[in-house]
Amino acid sequence: MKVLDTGRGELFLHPRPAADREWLRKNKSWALKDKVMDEKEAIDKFVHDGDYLGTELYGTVRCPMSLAREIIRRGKKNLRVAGQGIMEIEVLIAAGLVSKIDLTYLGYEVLGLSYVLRRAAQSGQLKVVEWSNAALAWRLKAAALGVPFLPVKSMLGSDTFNYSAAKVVECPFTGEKLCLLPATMLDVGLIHVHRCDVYGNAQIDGISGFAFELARASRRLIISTEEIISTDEIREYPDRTIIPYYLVDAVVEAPFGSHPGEMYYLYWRDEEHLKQYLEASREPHTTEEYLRKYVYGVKNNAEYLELIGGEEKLNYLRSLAKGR
Amino acid sequence: MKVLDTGRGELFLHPRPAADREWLRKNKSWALKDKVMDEKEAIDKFVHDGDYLGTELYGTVRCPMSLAREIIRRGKKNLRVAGQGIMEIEVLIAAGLVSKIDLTYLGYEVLGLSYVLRRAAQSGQLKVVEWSNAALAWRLKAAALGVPFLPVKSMLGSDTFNYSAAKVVECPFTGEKLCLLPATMLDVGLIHVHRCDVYGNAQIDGISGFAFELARASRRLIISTEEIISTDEIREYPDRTIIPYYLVDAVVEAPFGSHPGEMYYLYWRDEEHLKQYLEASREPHTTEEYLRKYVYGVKNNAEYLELIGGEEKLNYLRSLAKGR
Amino acid sequence: MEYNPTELLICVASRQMEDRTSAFIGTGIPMLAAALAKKTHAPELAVVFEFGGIGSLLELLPLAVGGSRTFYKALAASSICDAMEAAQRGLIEYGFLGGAQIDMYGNLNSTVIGDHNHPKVRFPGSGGANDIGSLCWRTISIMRHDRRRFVEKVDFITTPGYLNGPGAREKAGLPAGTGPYRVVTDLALLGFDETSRWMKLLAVNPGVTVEQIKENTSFELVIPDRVEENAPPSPEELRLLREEIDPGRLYI
Amino acid sequence: MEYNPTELLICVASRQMEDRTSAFIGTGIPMLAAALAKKTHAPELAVVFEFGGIGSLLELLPLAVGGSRTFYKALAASSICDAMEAAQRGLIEYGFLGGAQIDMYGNLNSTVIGDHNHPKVRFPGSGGANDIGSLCWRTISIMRHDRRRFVEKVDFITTPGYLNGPGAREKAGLPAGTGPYRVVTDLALLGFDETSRWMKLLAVNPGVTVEQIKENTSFELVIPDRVEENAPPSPEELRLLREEIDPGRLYI
Repeated sequence: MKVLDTGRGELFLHPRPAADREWLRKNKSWALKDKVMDEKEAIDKFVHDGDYLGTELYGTVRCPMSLAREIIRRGKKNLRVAGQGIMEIEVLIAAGLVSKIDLTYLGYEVLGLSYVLRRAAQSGQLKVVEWSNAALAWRLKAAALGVPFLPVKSMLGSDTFNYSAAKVVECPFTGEKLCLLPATMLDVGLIHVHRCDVYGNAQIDGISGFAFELARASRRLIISTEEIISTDEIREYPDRTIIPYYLVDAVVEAPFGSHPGEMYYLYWRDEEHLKQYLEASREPHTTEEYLRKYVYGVKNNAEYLELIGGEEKLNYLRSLAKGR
Repeated sequence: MKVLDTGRGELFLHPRPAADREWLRKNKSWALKDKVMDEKEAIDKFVHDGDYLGTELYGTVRCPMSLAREIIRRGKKNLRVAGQGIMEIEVLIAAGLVSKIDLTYLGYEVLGLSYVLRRAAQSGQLKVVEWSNAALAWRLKAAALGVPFLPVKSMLGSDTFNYSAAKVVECPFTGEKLCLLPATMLDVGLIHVHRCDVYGNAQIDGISGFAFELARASRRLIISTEEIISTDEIREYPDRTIIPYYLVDAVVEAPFGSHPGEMYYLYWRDEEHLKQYLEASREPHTTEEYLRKYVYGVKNNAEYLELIGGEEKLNYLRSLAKGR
Repeated sequence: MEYNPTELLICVASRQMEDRTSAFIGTGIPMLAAALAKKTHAPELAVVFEFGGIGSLLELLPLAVGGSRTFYKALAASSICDAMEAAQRGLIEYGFLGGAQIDMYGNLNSTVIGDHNHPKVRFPGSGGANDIGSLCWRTISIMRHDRRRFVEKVDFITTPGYLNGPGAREKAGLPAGTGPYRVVTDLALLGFDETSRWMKLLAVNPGVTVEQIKENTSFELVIPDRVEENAPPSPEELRLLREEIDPGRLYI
Repeated sequence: MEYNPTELLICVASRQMEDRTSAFIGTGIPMLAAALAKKTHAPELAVVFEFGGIGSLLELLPLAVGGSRTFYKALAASSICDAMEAAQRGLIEYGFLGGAQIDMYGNLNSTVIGDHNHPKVRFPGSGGANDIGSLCWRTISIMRHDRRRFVEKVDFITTPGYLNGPGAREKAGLPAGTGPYRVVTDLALLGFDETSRWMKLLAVNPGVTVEQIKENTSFELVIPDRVEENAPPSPEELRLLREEIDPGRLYI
């Protein structure tokens, strides 16, 4: 099983399952401890300058925006990020807090491209290493398994591979070429969920994206949630717990925490606000204005929700959500 | 990434993801086709002599017993099996239908050891290759991923490894030793579920064991189910579909299909019958008698349920099941 | 009946998919094409979205590949790993792709123009494209047809087509038998020559000449003796698109 | 207060576990020990069953490691891969093991006596034991103490202890810092010498002498100058075991 090729991209975070084992044993607790705190406390405690950070889900969907906005307010710097998130990653880049990105996609699908990514990548402010969507998810999955890599059949033969930090080997069982993806155990992960209890036992409705993997691939994990429910409810439906409490460091109650993104079954995405943001993001100074108003200009998520239209707007977005 | 060691056990089924891709493309269908049939038809169509077969779950729990009994009646021979099941695998061995087993555990926990395994292994009738529980699950997971192996940290340094068909390599990222488990794409898999629709979209309550992996690691897949529900119900809760229809070849309605095992939330295991079986299994001729009476002696699952005590017994077992 | 170029594009793309198969689709044109196929010749076409939505009826048009509409009344709402692993196991027949550049071997660029580390233009990156192009059996690219996009050599192979020619995919370790199948543009329908793996003109859109195709392509195409003409959207196709599939005219 | 050997065994095993940690447990003694620990000194001990039951209150005694009682009122009902991968990531502190033979380095045999391919006695096989012994930080074996079981060399290493001595686990690639921690028998509590990794007598049960331990062990044990005596079950421990944990006397 020879190594036949290695991508020339920088491996921001070397797989280190042995070190992760020691770290997790020392720092994670199985204690049933109330972990509820606000965004400010959670970000201050668990996000540090230079951290390698990852978010879930994708695009403008179930994205931990209230946490991302708080990171900007707290001015966490030199972040390295796993770029499968969209808007919550983009605002961090826009605020100048990201130095390196393991990128898969940053754009707005039908709404167009990311001006922020363009400026940051073209100016050289942002160092980019390339991966595919599945590759990033599988890198998290490798870390969730507690192993240093996963073999896959993506990325082979492409420049996406050449500018990644993956390897090509010959399979010792079949002789075929395989792409080995290095595991990514994040310093800190952020996930927005439908509901959880005070310990962090969390449920998600609908597709689970890569929440399962990211939760298990984060040394520190911050959960923001639309709603806090009782542990009795958790114990009644233990098969719905996708993120068990022992993985979780902080629980942040954040209704509409995904705004302007959508939250399945609860509220639809705020097209108007999104377009307003995208328009603002065309130029550095208007981007700065947007951040000043909607991020720096508010103290917390509650103030933000007031600013974007308050209960009237939220009810409108609720009314657009589809049931099952 | 050198191969440092290889277990001396036989690899019954070489990983063959490329061949599996071709096979699945040709034989699996995304058509919404009614797949409901009885045990007899399902086993005749989808289980062949010499097949490599696997079952889910474990012990005497949510086990596809009605399918296993039908395999015996249909006399499918020279089976090779992935031995993470217990009673449903044991009766196949008892009936003399299994020639080789990738074994992890065959026993009855608090009820004691398996006489059938002892006789079959000690007489040389059954060829045994050793694995751990996680290793078998991970081998299925590798196949479910569509890759030839998974790297893990189990099995290293042990005779379990020496008598397996795993390999030890040096990790090209960390330099550490890893055990590589060859993927197992079964010829046929059997899973018993709580409910599914006529196409095979299946839901399971409680722990999912390794149903997710085995369903995706089976060229042919037979689902037996306590209940058939409408596709509208499936579409209302798509997040509960653990086995989607395109993986499924046959749907068998089998109430109490796990008897004498238990089925979460529905019925408790039949301790009396289990002990009767275990007592019978002490000697070849009493084992034979048991099979004659409870397997060969009945035409189908309905007759079997009559024989073991009918509605009265079933109601009793239902009454012992715990809610949520 | 009058129609716009997007409507024709959707119709041509839609006609490429067989019934009772599966298609890995993103938002935009592919989704409309799949919805149209389901309402015409391929009612049992299963749509798979990369973040886990499988078997939706596509009654509502998704705006995002992870959005709630990707699994509204779906048969399964799973995860990205599950969807991608199904493709890796060989279960997904069609995959839809797009990009800023495509070359004669169907390689696609959606990453950068210019040098990777000092890009002239930075695009979004692979997303699921590399996975789809690597793992699905037949990929269909949707492109605007001009010389800037149909280039001799892409600046960056985000998603592998036939790489540098016959056998190259297999040599790189990609699954055998996979690769670019169709390219649907605003001017034509193209495929790939079985032997040379060069892009090949299959059919022109109504009113478009072979000359126009050549003029808008920077590399030499295989031009068969007989080039078909794509049928215009039928009244029924147009009705379905306008009244049922995209009544809000989000895309068309 | 009167007690039987099983009750003492359970009490001694129970006392080995710290609060606010996790234990990977099978059916039988380990489960009762965990339940007792939860009701005494370790209320926040999390029990993990290998097929996915996590954080059960253990109000009902499971009969099978995959049974419904392993996740009755649990915090999560997951899968074998999830449970085993948590152990592989280093999240599970204690693991319980048993077997037909144990040697001085804590290696365990639950596979065969005699030659593997022509066994004299065939046992059930590894089950989750090899994984637990490889991946959990501290493993606790529960054994009947006699010369047939405490052997110089096991016929088959189903589950790795310290293999053939200090450093051997790490050399084999097993996670650093893991390995056998305690052996609880009907006669004594044993541990392992930090340096030599030899099995070491820690405490004898009430009424048992060091001589008796030696007689019932086929290999030489490390015997410290001072050997403790295990406290008998307290009245409260016995009450909990008999009235709350196993009132049906399934195990005790």
